[in-house]
Amino acid sequence: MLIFEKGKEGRGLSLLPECDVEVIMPEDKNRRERALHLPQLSETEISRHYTELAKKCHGVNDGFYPLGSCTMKYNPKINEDMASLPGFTEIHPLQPEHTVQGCMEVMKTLEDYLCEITGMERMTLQPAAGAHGEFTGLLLIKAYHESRGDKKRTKIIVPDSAHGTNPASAVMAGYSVVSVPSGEDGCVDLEKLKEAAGDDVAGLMLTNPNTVGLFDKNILEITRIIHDCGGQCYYDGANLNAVMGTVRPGDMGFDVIHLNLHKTFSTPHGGGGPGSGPVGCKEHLVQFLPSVLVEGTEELSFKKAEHSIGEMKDFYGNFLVAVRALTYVMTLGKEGIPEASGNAVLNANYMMYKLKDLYTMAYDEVCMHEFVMSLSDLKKKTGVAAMDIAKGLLDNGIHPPTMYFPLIVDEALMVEPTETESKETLDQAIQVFRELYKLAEEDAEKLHMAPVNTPVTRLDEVGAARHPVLRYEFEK
Amino acid sequence: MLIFEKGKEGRGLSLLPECDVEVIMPEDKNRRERALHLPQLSETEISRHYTELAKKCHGVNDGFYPLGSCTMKYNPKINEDMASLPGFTEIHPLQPEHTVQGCMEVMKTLEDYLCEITGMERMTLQPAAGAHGEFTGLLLIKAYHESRGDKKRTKIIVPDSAHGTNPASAVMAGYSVVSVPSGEDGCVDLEKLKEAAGDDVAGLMLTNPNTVGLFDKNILEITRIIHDCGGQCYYDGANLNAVMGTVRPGDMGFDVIHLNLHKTFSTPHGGGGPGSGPVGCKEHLVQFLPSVLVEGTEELSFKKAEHSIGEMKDFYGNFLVAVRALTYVMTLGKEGIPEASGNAVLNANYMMYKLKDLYTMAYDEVCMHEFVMSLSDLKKKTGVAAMDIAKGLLDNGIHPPTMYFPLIVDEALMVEPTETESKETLDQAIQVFRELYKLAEEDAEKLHMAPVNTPVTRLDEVGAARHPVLRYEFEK
Amino acid sequence: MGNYIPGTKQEQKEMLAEIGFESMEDLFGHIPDEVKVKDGLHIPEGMSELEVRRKMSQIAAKNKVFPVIFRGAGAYRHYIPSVVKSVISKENLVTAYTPYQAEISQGILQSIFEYQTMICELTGMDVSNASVYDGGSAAAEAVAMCRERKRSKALIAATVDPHVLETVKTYCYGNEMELDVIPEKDGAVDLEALRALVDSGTACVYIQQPNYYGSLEDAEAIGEVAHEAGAKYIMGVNPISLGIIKTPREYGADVAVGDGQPLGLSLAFGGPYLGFMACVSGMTRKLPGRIVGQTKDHNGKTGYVLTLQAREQHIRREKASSNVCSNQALCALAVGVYLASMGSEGLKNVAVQCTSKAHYMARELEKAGCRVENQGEFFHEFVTVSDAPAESILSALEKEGILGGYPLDEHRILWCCTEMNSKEDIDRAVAIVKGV
Amino acid sequence: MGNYIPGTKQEQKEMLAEIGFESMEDLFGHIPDEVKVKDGLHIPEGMSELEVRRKMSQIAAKNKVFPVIFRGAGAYRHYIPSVVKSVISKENLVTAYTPYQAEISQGILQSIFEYQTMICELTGMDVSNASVYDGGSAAAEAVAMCRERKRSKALIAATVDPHVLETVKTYCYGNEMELDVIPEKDGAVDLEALRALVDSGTACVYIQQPNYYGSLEDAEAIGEVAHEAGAKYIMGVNPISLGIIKTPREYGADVAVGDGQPLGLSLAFGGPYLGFMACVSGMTRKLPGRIVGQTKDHNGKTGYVLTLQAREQHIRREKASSNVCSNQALCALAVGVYLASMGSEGLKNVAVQCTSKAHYMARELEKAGCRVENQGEFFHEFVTVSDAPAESILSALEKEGILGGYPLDEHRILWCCTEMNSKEDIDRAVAIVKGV
Repeated sequence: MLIFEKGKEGRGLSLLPECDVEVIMPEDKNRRERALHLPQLSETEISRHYTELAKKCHGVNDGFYPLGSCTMKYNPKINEDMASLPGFTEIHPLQPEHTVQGCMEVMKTLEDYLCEITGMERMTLQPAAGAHGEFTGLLLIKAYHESRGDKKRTKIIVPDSAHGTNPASAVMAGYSVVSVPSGEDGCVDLEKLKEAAGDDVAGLMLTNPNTVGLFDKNILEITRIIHDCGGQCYYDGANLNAVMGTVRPGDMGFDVIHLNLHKTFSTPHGGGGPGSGPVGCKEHLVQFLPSVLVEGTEELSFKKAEHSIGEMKDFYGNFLVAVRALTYVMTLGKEGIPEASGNAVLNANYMMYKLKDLYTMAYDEVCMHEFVMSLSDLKKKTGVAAMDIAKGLLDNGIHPPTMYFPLIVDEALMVEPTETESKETLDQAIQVFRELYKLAEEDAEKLHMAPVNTPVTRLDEVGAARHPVLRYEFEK
Repeated sequence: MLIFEKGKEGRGLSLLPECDVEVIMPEDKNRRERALHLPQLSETEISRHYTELAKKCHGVNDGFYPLGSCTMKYNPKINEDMASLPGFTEIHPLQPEHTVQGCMEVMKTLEDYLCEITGMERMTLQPAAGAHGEFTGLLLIKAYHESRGDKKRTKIIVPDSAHGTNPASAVMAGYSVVSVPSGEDGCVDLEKLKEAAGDDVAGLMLTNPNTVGLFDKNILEITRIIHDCGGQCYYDGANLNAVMGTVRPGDMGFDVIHLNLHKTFSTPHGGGGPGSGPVGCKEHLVQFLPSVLVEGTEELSFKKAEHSIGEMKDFYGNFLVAVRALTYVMTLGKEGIPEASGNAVLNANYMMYKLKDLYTMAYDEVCMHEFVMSLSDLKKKTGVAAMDIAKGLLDNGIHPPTMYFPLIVDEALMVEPTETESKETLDQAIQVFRELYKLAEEDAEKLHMAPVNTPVTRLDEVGAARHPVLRYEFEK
Repeated sequence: MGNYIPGTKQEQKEMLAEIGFESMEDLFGHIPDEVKVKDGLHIPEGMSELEVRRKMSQIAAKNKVFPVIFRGAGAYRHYIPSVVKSVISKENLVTAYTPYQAEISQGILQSIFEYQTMICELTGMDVSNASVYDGGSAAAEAVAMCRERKRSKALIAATVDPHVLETVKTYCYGNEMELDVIPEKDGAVDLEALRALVDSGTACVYIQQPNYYGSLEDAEAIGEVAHEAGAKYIMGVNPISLGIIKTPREYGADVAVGDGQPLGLSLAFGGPYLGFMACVSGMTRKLPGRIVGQTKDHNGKTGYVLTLQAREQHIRREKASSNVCSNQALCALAVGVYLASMGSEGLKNVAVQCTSKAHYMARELEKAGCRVENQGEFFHEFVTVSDAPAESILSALEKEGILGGYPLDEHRILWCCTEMNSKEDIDRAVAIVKGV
Repeated sequence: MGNYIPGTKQEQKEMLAEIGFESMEDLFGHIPDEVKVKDGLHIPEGMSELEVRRKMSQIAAKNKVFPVIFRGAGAYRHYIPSVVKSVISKENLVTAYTPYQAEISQGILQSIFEYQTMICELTGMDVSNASVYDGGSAAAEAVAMCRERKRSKALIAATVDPHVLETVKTYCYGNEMELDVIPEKDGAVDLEALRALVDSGTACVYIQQPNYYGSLEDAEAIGEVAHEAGAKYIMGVNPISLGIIKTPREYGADVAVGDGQPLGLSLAFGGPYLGFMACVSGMTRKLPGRIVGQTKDHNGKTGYVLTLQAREQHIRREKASSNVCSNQALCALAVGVYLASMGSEGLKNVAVQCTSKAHYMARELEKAGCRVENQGEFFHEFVTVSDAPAESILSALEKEGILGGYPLDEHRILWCCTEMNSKEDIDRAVAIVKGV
C-alpha cells in the first residue's frame, strides 16, 4: 500500500513550536493555490510504513551480493558512526575556513591517500558519482587540448566492452564516440586501436582490469599509442578493487581517472546513491580541476585551480561519503589496501575455478576481481537464460550477478564476489549455482517462473514503459 | 545456525591498538587455564548473523501488538535519540555531583512529573523493572511497620486476579500471601476483603483498573478497609495507562506504587528489558526510600533518605530508560498525558464493542484500556482454544493478546490495543479476529496447526523443560 | 589493522592451493612487472577501530558547530524529525544497490515512486525523476534536456545562486550549448533585458524563485516571455517555499528543479544533498536519470520497476540524453520520510515560520541601522547593507556562537531565517549587530 | 504538543458515537467522581519535538563528559565496537516484548541462548540465566538461591563493592536471611575470620574477584572453607578479567555472578547494565529469572523457547524463588555482540591491556610519590595512598578533563585502567598528580 493510501485528513506529528513572531504570508499573486497532497499520518503509521518497505529490500547484510562491476563489499559500521558525528553533519558548507579545518583535513587527507593509491597528482572530490566523474575527467581533457590551441580533437575512443556511461559521458562533453572492438581475448585489439588513433582523437576511456575481468597486459602499449597520437588516457575506476597496491593507473600511463568511493572504498550504495566519484589527474591537468582544492599543511585553505573548468555541482562533493571512505582507508592502511585487492581476486578465481566445469566462462584465464560466464550454451541446450539463473538465485537468498553485461558476451553473467565474503559463503553460492544448472537441465520451466519466494514475482517491465504510471494520482 | 557454528579459528575484528606498555600477566595460580570458546568471526559474518536474527522477531513497528497488561504502545524515535546523547551515555555514575547536574535534573524532573501524575510525594527511580519495584514498595511497607514497632504484620493481601509477580514479591519481602477471591463482577469482593483484613495484615496489593480491565468503583472503600486495619495500600502500576489525568493512585488511597516506564511511558521493552520500575510513596514512607533522592533547585545534590531501606541495586536505576520516559512526558505534557489514557480506553472499548457479538467477553461492561475475552464457549463448541486463536493471529501479522491471564477467567485472551493505534488498524484486527472465529467453526484443525507462516511452528515446550538444553556444547 | 577480510592467511593459502597457485604473488603473476608497484603504497599503516574512531573524532572536533545559524545561500538548516534518521539508517535500505533486481527491491522502488509523487505535488508538475546529484546539477541537466535541434541557447538569470550558475556553465561548456546570462536589475531579473536576449534559437530560460537574494521574481511574466519565443521555461525553486509560494507550474514553468536538502538532510558541509527534477508530461522522455513506474507482476500484484530505461546510458550509450546512473536514492528516501512527517499542514507551517522570522529579523536589523536591499517580496532570505564592514559584524556574531549571514561583499550580507531560529536568537543576533 | 495518537478529534468522536458514548467524559462516566482529578495535572504543557530535543540537549549539556577516565569502582569504560550499537538499535529487537510468543521471537530467543552459552564459557559454569538487573541484584539473587531449609545465613566479604554489599543486605532484609560480613585483612578476605564465621547454618559464602580494591583474593582457599562447611560458594567476578584470570569454576565456585556492563554497555550514569548469573548444573532449577532452552518445532526444526518456567512467578506465584520477569534482554544482546566481536583472543587482549596499563600506572604513581596499597596481585584497579588530599589530586585532574580514580577516603584513591587509557594519558595524569 502506498503511503498516500494510508493515514487520514488531520493526522500528523507535532514537530515545531508555534511561530513566535508575527505571521507573514506572501501576497496573493505569489501565494500557492494548488492543493498540496502530502501524507497525513501519525508517527506510528510512518514508522511502520517504512519498516514494511525495508523488509522488501535486500542489502549487503542480507546475504551474498556478487553483482559484477559494482563491488558490493561489506559496509563497515564504524564508517557510519564517523559520518554521523555532529562535527561533520552540522557544518554549513559556507562557514569561514578557520571554522571548517576538520572538514578540509578530511578532504586533503583522503585526496592524498587516493592519489598515492592511483598514482595521480591531485584529485577533486566534487563529482557525486562515477558517471559524474567521467564527465568531469573528459572536461579536463577537453580543457587541456583547448589550452594548447588543439581544436581538432573531436573523438573519444571507447572499447565496445565499456560501461554505457563512457560513451554517454563523452557525448555530454561534446565528443563523438569511436567504438573499438575487443579482440578474441576480451582485450583491446591493438591493431584496431592503432587504426582509430589519430590527431582527431581527444582521448581513450578504459578500465583495466577490463569489464570481462581480465588484466590487459598490453596496457603500456595501449596508453603509448594514445599518447603518441596526442590523446589523453582516461581510467574508469570501476574495477580498481582488483589492483590496489599492485598496479597504479598513473603508472599504467593514464592521465586522468575517476574512482567510485561507493564501490572500492566501502561506502554504502544507498539503493542508488549517494555515491562519490573523485577525479584524479596528472600534473599537467591539475590546473583545470573543478571546485576548490585544499592547500596548506597547518592552516588549511581552499584554492581554485588556475584554469578550472568551473563547478560540477554545488559545494565540495558528497562530503559524508568522503568521511566514510577516509575512515576505511585509515583502517586498512598500506597493508590492508593491497590485501583487500588480493582477496577480491582470490575469491573471484576461486569461484570461477569451482564453476568452470559446468558453466562456460567467457574467457578461461586467470581473472581479476570478477569473471564473466556466458550462458548461451545452457540457453541453447535448455532454454534457460542468464535472466532465469539470476532469478533462481533470488529464491536462494543470493543477489544475482550483473546480467547481460558486458555486451560483447552473449547471455553474460558477471560475478564479483569481493574480498569481504568468507569461503563458506562462496562455497554455498557455488553449490547454489551448480544446483540451478542442474535444475535448468531437469526443470527449465521452474526457472522461467522464478523467483517465487520474493515479495513480488517478475514484473511486467514492458507494460511499465509502454503505459507509464510514474506517480500516484489523488482523487480530485 | 548458532553463532558458534559460524566463523573459523583465527578470524576476528581489529578493534584495539597494540598494548603500549609492558605486558603483565597474572601469576600462574590465578591464570585462566580453561579454554575460552568465543565466536571467531569477521564483521561481515557478525553483522549478517544478527540481521538474520532480527528478521525472526516481531516488534511494535512490525504490526499491531495488543498484548494485554503490557501496554505495547509505539516507542517514539525522539526518545531513542535523546537516550543516545553522549552527555547522557558517557557519564560515569560516580562522577562528582557538580559534573552530573544534567543527569540529576533528568531524575528530579521525571520524579516530579511522575509524582504529580500519580499523586505521590516522592519517587525513587532505582528499581529496574516492575517486579523490582514491587519488591521495593513492599520493603517500604515493611520498614514502615517496623519503624512503628508493629511486628505482628506478616501478611499481604493479593486478589486472585493479580499478576504472579505480586505474590512472588510479597514472599521476597518476607510476607505470606493471603489471596482474596474476586467477586462475580471481577472486582474485589468487599466482604471477603473485610474478612481478610486484620492486625496481621501489612498491606494490600492491587491494580485499578484491575486485571480484567475494569475500574473497581469501590476503590475508596477498599483502601479504607486496609487503612482501618492498619495496613498499607500498594498500587501495581501495570494498568496506569488507563487513568492518567483522570484518577491518581494517591487520591484513591494508595500509599505506595510502582510504575512501569516501559509500559505506560513508552520506553521500549527490548525483548525483555531493560525496563524501569520507579516506586513512589506518600509522605510517611519517604524516609524509607532506597538509593538517593535528588534535592535542591539550583545546585542539585544527592541525599539518602533518613531511614532508607538501602540499595535495591547498584547506582540509580536504568537511567537511560528514565531519559526516554522524561522525553515522553515532556512531549505529551498536561493535556497529552490524559489524552493518551483517554484514547487507550476508547480503543479498547471500540474493539470490545466490535467483537462482543461473536466472542464472549468475560465481563460485559465498559472496560478501561483492555478487556478480557473468555474462549471457553468457543472451545467447547469447536475445540479451538485461546492458544489456537492466538497462534492464528500470528499468521495474520498480529501479535496475540495475553493468553490465559488473568487466571480467574477460563481460556482468557486479554486485549490491550493502546492509544497509538489507528482506527484502521483496529478495524483490520477486528476483522481478523472475526475471521478466525469463523475459521474455528469451519476448520478447527487449521487453527490447531497454526502458525504456519512463522520462522518456526509451535515448539515443544514440554520437551524443552524435560530435557533442558540450555547452552551450546562445543566439541571437546 | 582492520581489513574486513574473513579468510585467515591459512584459509587463503588453502584456497590458492586448491585453484593452483602458490601465493598471492603467483596469482598476480600474469600482470607485467613493469607496471607493478615496487615498494608498496606510501600511506600510513592501518589502524584499529578504536584508533580510527579517535582520529576521526579529533578531526571532527576541529570544526566549529554553530548552535545558531543565519546563513543559507544554498544550504539550509531545518528541523529534521527523529523518524527520518531512524528510517534512513535501516541497513537493508542503506546497503542495497540501485534496484535493478526489482523483485527484491520493492521497498526502495516504492519509496522512490512515493518520492516522485511528492515532488510532483510540491512543484505541480506531472513527472519527477528519482533525483539527481544536487540543485546545481539538476539545473544543468534541465537546461540540457530543453535543447532542441534548432534551439541550443540557454538564458539564465544573474539572480540565481552562483554555484548553480557555475555548474550550468560547466555543463554547457561540455555539451557546447550557448549560455547567456540575463542581467539583474534591483536584485531581480531585468525583464527588458530578457526580452532583448530571447530569440528563436533560445532553448530555455532559467530563473530561480526565490532568487539568490531571497526575493520573489516576477516569475509569471518571465515565463510568458520565454514561451512567446517558443523557449522552455525552467524554474529553480526552494522546496520549502512551495508550502506557501506558487508552484512552478502555476507560474507557467515547464521544468522545475531544485535542491532537496532543506527537506530532511543535514548541512553536512555541502553533501550529500539531492537534486529534484520534475516536468510537464510532454517532456517525460527527455527527463534524465532514473524513473520508477508502477506495474504488475506475473500474478497481477502491483509492483514497481525502473522504467523508461530506453532514455538511459546503459541502453542508449552514446545516444543517451544524460549519463546519470547512481543518483541520491537514500536522500530521496529521506525527503520522502520528511514530507510524510511534515504533511501538508506541517510543510506550510515551516514555510510560514521561515518567511515570518526572516521578515521579523529584517525589520529588526533595519531598526538596528542596516538597510534591507530587497525591493519586492522576499521569502526567508534577504540582503542587508550596513555601514559596518560585513566581516566585523560576522566576527562579532561568531564569537557568540552565531553563524551570521553570508557576506556578499564588504558591506552586504545575505541573511536567512528558518523555523530553527527563535525570536530570542534573532533578538540576540540583532543586538550584537547593533553593537558592532 | 506531541501525543502519538493517530486518531483525530473527529475520528474519536465518531468512534465514541459508534459505541454509544457522547464524549470522553461520558466514556469515563462510570468512575466515581470523588476519586477524579479535578483541575488537571500540574505538569507543563506538552512540547513539540523540536522543543523537546532542545530542552533535553540542554540538560545533557549540563553534564561533563570526561575524555579520559581512570575511575571504575563498579562501572567501567571499555571500547564498544561499532557493530554493537548497530545491532542493538534494530527496531524489531528494541521494541519487542519478552519472547512469550516463541514463533515470532526466535531471533531474541536465539540471541539469549547464545548469550547463555557465552556466559557459561566465560565463567566455566554449566548454566546461565538470561540476565537479571545488574551485578548487585545478581549477587543478591545468588545469595537467595543458596538458601536451604536449614541454611539461611549468608557470609559476604567486606572486600566486595559497597553497592553490591548494600544490595545484598536489602534483599536479605526482605527475605530475612541472616547476613554476616567477613572482615578484611590487608585489603583481602580474612581467611581466619571466615573460618570462624562459617558453620552448618551457612548457606553461602560470597566474595568478589578481583575485589573492590582490584586485588585477587585467595579464592580457591576461600572456596574450600565454604565447601568444607557444606555451604555454597558464590563469586562475583568482573567479566573482562575472565579473559586471563581463572574462572570461578576453576576456583571452585558453585555460582558466578557479576555485572556485564564492561562487555559492551556504555557508562550511562549507572544503567541500564545487566547482571549475569551462572551456576553448576546441580543448581539449575534454583536459578532465578528467565532461561532459554533449545527444542524442536512440529516439523522437527530446531527452535528456542523460554523454559523451566515452573520456577517462575507467573506459574508458581508465591512459591517462586524470585519475582524476576523483565530482565535486561537488550543488554544481554549487546553482550553477545560484544563477545562475538571480541572473540577469544580479543577478550584476552582487553584483559591483558587492562591489567598491564593498571600496573604501569601503579608503578608510575609510586614513582610520583603515592603508595600502592594492594598487597598481592591486582587486576585493573588498585588503591593509592597519598600525602596530598585525594580531593586536591582529583580536582587537578578534573581541570584537565581527566576523571581520576574514586576517592575512598581523604587520602586513598581507587584507580582503574582499561584498554581505553593510552600510555600518553597515563603519563599525563601521573604528571598532574605529581604536580599537586
